[in-house]
Amino acid sequence: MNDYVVPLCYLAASGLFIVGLKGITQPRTARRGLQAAEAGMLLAIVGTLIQKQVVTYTWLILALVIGSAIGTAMSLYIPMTAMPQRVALSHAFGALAAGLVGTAEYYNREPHLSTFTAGALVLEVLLGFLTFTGSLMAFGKLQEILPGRPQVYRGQNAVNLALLGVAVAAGVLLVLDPSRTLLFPVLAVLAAVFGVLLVIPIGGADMPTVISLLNSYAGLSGAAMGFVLDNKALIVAGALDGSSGLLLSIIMCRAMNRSFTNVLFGAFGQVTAGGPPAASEERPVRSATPEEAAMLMETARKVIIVPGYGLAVAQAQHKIRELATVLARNGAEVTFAIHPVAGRMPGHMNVLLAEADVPYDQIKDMDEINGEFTQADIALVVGANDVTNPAARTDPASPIYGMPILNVDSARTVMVVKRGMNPGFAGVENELYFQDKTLMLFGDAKAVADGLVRELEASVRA
Amino acid sequence: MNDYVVPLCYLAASGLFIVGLKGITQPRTARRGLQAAEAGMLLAIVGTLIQKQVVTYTWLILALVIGSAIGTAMSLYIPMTAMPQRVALSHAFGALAAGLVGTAEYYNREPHLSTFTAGALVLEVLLGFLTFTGSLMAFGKLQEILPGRPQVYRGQNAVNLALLGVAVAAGVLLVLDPSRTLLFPVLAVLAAVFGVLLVIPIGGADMPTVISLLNSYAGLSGAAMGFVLDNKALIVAGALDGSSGLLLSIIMCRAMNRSFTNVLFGAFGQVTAGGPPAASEERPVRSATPEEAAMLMETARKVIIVPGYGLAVAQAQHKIRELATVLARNGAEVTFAIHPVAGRMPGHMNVLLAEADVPYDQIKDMDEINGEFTQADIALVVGANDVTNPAARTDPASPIYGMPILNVDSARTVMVVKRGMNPGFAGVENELYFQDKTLMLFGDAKAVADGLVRELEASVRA
Amino acid sequence: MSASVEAGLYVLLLASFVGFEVIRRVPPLFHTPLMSLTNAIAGISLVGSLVIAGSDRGALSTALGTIAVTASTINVVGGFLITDRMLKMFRPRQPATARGPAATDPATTGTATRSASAGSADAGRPRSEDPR
Amino acid sequence: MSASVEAGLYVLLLASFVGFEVIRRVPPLFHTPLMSLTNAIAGISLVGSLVIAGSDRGALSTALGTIAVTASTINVVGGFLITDRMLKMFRPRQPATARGPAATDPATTGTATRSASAGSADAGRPRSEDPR
Ligand SMILES: NC(=O)c1ccc[n+]([C@@H]2O[C@H](COP(=O)([O-])OP(=O)(O)OC[C@H]3O[C@@H](n4cnc5c(N)ncnc54)[C@H](OP(=O)(O)O)[C@@H]3O)[C@@H](O)[C@H]2O)c1
Ligand SMILES: NC(=O)c1ccc[n+]([C@@H]2O[C@H](COP(=O)([O-])OP(=O)(O)OC[C@H]3O[C@@H](n4cnc5c(N)ncnc54)[C@H](OP(=O)(O)O)[C@@H]3O)[C@@H](O)[C@H]2O)c1
Repeated sequence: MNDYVVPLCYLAASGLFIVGLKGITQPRTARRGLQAAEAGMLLAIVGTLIQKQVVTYTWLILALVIGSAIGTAMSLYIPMTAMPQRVALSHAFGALAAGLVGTAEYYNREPHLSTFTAGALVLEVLLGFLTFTGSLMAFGKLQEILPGRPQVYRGQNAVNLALLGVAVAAGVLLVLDPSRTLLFPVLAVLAAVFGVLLVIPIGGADMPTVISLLNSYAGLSGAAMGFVLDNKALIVAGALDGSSGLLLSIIMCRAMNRSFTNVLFGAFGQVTAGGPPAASEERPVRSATPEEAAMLMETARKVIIVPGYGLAVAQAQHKIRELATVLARNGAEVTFAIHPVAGRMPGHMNVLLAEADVPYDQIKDMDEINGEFTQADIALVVGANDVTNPAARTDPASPIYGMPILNVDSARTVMVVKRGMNPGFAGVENELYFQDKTLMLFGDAKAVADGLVRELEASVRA
Repeated sequence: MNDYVVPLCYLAASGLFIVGLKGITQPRTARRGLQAAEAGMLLAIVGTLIQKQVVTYTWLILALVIGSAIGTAMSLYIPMTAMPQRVALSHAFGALAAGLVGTAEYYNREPHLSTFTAGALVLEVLLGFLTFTGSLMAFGKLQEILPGRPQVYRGQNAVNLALLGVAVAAGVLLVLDPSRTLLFPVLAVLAAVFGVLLVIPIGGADMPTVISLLNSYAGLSGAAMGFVLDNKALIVAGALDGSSGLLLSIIMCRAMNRSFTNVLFGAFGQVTAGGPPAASEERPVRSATPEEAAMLMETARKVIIVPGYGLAVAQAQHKIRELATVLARNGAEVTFAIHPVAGRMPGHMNVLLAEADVPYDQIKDMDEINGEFTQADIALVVGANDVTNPAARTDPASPIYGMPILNVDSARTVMVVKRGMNPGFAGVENELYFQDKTLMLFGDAKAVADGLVRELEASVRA
Repeated sequence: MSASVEAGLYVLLLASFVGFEVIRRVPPLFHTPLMSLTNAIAGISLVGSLVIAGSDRGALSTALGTIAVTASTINVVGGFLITDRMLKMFRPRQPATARGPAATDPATTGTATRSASAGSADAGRPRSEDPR
Repeated sequence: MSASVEAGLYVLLLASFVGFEVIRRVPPLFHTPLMSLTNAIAGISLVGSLVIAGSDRGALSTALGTIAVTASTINVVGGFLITDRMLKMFRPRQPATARGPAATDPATTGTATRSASAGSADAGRPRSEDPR
């Protein structure tokens, strides 16, 4: 009977995973989709546990319990601002599992591997260990355990490529004759080392693109595992995971106006060539206190809030939501404008604002809102920088030239909340700050927002 | 080597078919998509011909040549107005091929059939022959070889269901023991008879929905053939064909506000219960000559043309395009408004207008244009009826109540071109014709359009 | 369940998902060409027919196979050709084509195109100016 | 080419098409939950790990398998839980929630919601009327 039940479990799981992804294309169906995917996973696990091959359960149960505990703890206590790190870490876990399964399979089946299976196995192990260490490095940089700045040295590209070359050569030799057992550890270790070296030269802020790319590698590795184990559900899940990672990195590249090749191969070089932190001569800017800003805000009818990475750093989402509520109570129409690469992860700002209870129909994407800035009395930029830089439109010499930006400079008044005059991720100065219509509100985003809320409430009460 | 080449040909063909369908989602890529699908087909055929199993080529070549000749002739000389018939006929051919292949396979492999394969084979043959005769009947009705009116008699449903029951029972017995060779012809013949009986009670005008449904059956039959022959490319193509048919019938149902179940199972009954041709007392309508109508048109700034089935009957698309050109030259903005079920096939009007060189960005779908009728000076309804009937909005007793319609009655003036006061496909009277703002231009659509063009050109010259 | 049946079910499931996702994005504009294109694609049953007709398994197989090959070929060739014929007809707005009655008069043609797309902008243009 | 490899390639091809078609329709709003959901789904590698850890093929397999099961389980459980946590946070516009500072005052809450959604319609409402 298992002959039918097990394959049908896997088939149903594959279908449910797709249904799950389809669900998440719409707010209305998102949670139902999640439940479908969960049901699929349950089916797949039950289907596996009733297989005849599975004989000892001790270690299994232990591992399942420990894994569930860690997974639960991680997902319940992690702050939303740390999502990029969490994603990096989970890719590391997934890739580790793929690499280890590949290793075990190799030693179990080594003399009887067909050429194709050996090829899939080598790919699985190569991508698995590479993604494992690469994602760990990305995690370290994002969590600031490791230095976030790119670590660059002369000849780095040559060294990395040579290493990858050796790893691939070992892989090819293994495929040609899988019994060369000595080569297997070489392959695994080189892949792991290459993963580290691949990420070393990349700045912390460029991590999201790299993470997405590693995501698609992890997916590919999972699909390869599916070929090795002849399990179609693994291939389906791997393909879904892989295409998601690939698509998101394409979306990020487009929104940063960088070519896809630049990310695929440019990651070998110094991607964050953003230049030295722009040793600019002191130029005057208009700055204002929260009190002055609040006075202007009192009379505003239309306010567009533009959140950026600084909002996440300051964990200011709740305060900003409060500010929006006060402004709305004051008679203003408040909208949030989100640039596709605001923050450090696709959808980063959306999750933060959702966490702070901002309804999602008050949040608009760049394309939707860009026409509305001309009617806005105030564009309030909170910890965003590059995504508002007019140089992207006007200055062909700027590293971000051509990147689509939010037209905050069309608003009547622009207010910018940031701590100082430091540049954003791209390391370029922002002309916006020197315009006449711009007011700088210096300070930590949370503190400034708090001040604004206080002032507004006080004046209303008065 | 063929071990690799043949499967890879099929695999590539499957991918190219999907690329082809993706192409046709956008005007810009449609023809490239078609070429991809053609390349896929070529690969698949070449892959098949180099297989070791294929030993005698005489009959093959003969059949290929004859088939190509007929196919070429049919597609080059068929008028665009006859597309519904053509589609019906091609489903018949496809289903016939599936049925015949199934038959041949059965007699070749009969003692060694596994249960599952036998099941797939029975499904293939059942659906194949059913779709073959059903589609031929649909063709006959559309081509008016057969009477278009529904042929209904008492107990029809019971007879049809009994017949289907016997066919299914024969199929089940065959699956349980494939060696019951006597049952096979019974199955095939009953399926063919059922296909005829299925379509007999359905009116000619309801054919499009039935054709789409038969399309999805043909797809399913092809997919079953894929299981029988263990050819994955056939499964892919069958699934694509099947989902296309299913989706189009769903779209048609929605646009007619009929439930999907009504089509799936209602086809057994008298679907066109549209009632007797509404023996209406003579009510006054305002009618006008082309001369009078042309005078009104001269001063119009915005004209929306609503084509319907009558345009196809009259083959008036070229004349109407000429009329649009003259109106545009006269200073009017001319748009075509297309209801999703205008005509007798999804996209029917679009093809006719495209044939007459109307650019597709001058053609708008119902949802796009419905808001614009209020600004229109003239809504010119050419051979359309049900899709403009306000009863769909206002009269819960009407058989078309709830069907979304084009808001022609919001235009300043409505002109309706039709031959008399006959109702449209749904058989209901149209209140639109009795409104004060409506002018009837009685006559064949082509003749009336010609008259309008002449009058307009004459007055311009004068 | 035999491995090939299992694989077939995966292919069926996934291809149906692909079909639905892709085809729901086909605009009504192309619904008729879509029908003829899927029809041509379904003509891939030709490959099944070819094997039956060509593998010399007796008169019945050859006869049935030959008819099936003919029928499928009609669909493949006819389906692709007519789709092509239809797609060629779809054109975006552009300077009026040579078939228009006034095509020989470039001024008229230009005006017609402009007024059609510019809408009411120049709709009030006095008719006396008409180049005819 | 072995039948299982061939079938695997079909599954890979079709699943990739499905993935691209579906995921490109995910709105930016849900890009972060999408990442954690695909991550959880990819945790299906758990089934591979389970077989290795549980089929008693020697200490190495069991050890590697156990680590792999732990890692995959973290992804599956953690991925689904955090996706759920995130999706729960996304809400459409509605009467301000209980967490708002002014939630105890129904009049104020109503006003805030209305003015936020009605836009400039009542933006000119004199402030003296404010229920506070
Ligand atoms: N979202 C993605 O998927 C993604 C992916 C890859 C790359 N990126 C890149 O990341 C950048 C995102 O642009 P962005 O505008 O969101 O951010 P940004 O350009 O990096 O600027 C962030 C700004 O926030 C300010 N800030 C930092 N901490 C703050 C605090 N506690 N309080 C107030 N302000 C604070 C910083 O200025 P001070 O230090 O002066 O305060 C900085 O100028 C883009 O360049 C994009 O290309 C994003
Ligand atoms: N498109 C699809 O996919 C599809 C599918 C299934 C069903 N249908 C049904 O088909 C109907 C389509 O609506 P429709 O408005 O396009 O057509 P309709 O309601 O069938 O009306 C067509 C009208 O054209 C007139 N006509 C016929 N020949 C003419 C000629 N030579 N010159 C001028 N007028 C002529 C007829 O009136 P006279 O006889 O008085 O001239 C008739 O009133 C809907 O009810 C729809 O539900 C469509």
